[in-house]
Amino acid sequence: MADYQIECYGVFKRLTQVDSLKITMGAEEVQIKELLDELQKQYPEMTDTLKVTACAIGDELLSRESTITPDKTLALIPPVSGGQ
Amino acid sequence: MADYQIECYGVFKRLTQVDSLKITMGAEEVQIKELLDELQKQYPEMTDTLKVTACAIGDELLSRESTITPDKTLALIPPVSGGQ
Amino acid sequence: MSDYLFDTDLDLHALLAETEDESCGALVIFGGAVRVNNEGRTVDSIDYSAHNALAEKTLREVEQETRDKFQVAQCRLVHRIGKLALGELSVLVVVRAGHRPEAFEAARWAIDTVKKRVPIWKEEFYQSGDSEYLEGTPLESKISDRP
Amino acid sequence: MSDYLFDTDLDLHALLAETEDESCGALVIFGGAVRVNNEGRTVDSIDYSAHNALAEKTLREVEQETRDKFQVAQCRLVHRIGKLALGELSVLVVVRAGHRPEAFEAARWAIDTVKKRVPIWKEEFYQSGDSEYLEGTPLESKISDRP
Repeated sequence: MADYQIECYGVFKRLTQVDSLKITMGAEEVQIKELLDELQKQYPEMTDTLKVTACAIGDELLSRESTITPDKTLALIPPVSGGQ
Repeated sequence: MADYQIECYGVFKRLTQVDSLKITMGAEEVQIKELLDELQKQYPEMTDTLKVTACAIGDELLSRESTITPDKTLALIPPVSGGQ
Repeated sequence: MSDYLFDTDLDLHALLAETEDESCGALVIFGGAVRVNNEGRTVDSIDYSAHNALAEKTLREVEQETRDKFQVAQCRLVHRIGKLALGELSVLVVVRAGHRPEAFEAARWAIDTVKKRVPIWKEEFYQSGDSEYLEGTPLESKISDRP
Repeated sequence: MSDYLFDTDLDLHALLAETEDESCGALVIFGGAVRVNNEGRTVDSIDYSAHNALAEKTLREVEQETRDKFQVAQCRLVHRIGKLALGELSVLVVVRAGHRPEAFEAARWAIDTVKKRVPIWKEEFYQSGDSEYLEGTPLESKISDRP
């Protein structure tokens, strides 16, 4: 069992009421998509937005096929609305 | 005989070496085009630019068919190049 | 906070000084400001938040892409973070180029691209007391493989 | 000198204060600056001169036409007169509108129109010591009846 750290941005803060979440998975390395599937089960209110969400570790955007280990933090990047 | 005042702008200052000119005409009211024809005779170096010059009295642009009297000053407006 | 994100008033003067360039005859600036009306609601303020590291990196990338794509000499982009009152500037684009056509095109492309690619979010606060996160643009890269 | 022509540095801050408008989400500014190279020659300075009365009237008209044509809330135009050094601003266009498409279009149209219609002339001074009045645009109205 391993704990994965997830950071919430934008509307995810409102949906979850927190800035970050912990998700426990059965492996020491998982695909991002597996983590998102688990997240969606635990937080069904995130479902719609997760469909249009990008994922980042540090300042790198990553494919959902990429893998992540528990020492990294996954940032959830919902649709952006900066600018004017 | 009547004296008409003419103001030079832009390249006309360089062509004539003065800011204003006096042209003597035979009538107390003339068409602007008549004045320009006389000007062109006296200052042949203005010929090319006069072809693309607009005329103003005060802040009003005027047609060359308009008339002018000696109490007004005619401004010669060569092609403009303001802005950047 | 950085050269790209600021939690205080955006400093147009500093950007103009930074981008001074005698080869440039054209300067185009775009500023985005908090508007009192949005989609029929009366806005009181907007709270901008960002993924700082990715936002800074992306702003730097968009600056470079703008210079390359439009062959303009100077492009700077800065964004405000935090709660902004009506009329305050949330974003500034400064472009300097030889001539005005490319300066206008570059500035327009830069702000359009900032809105599509930089991870910044706005929560609009209304006079009625409630607030809402505005709908945005999904980041295009990397989400084609959505579940 | 007036609200339109200035023989001192153009004051962008004053224009921004003058045009503050909470209904506007978009600000677009265009500035024209003295460029070191023009048509292969090295420029030292530019001397701008105007027919003051007609230039002021025309700048006021172009402001109003810009607001009407693009339905933008604010448009201000100012022009510098006199001898300008490299990098100095000769003209400023400030437009504020609800959204950015019309703000960009309006600012672009305004500067293009200023260059075509406002009686201002530039004499370019070169490093080589000589100077030249630049070719310009004939004022369209009233000259169709040329001799």
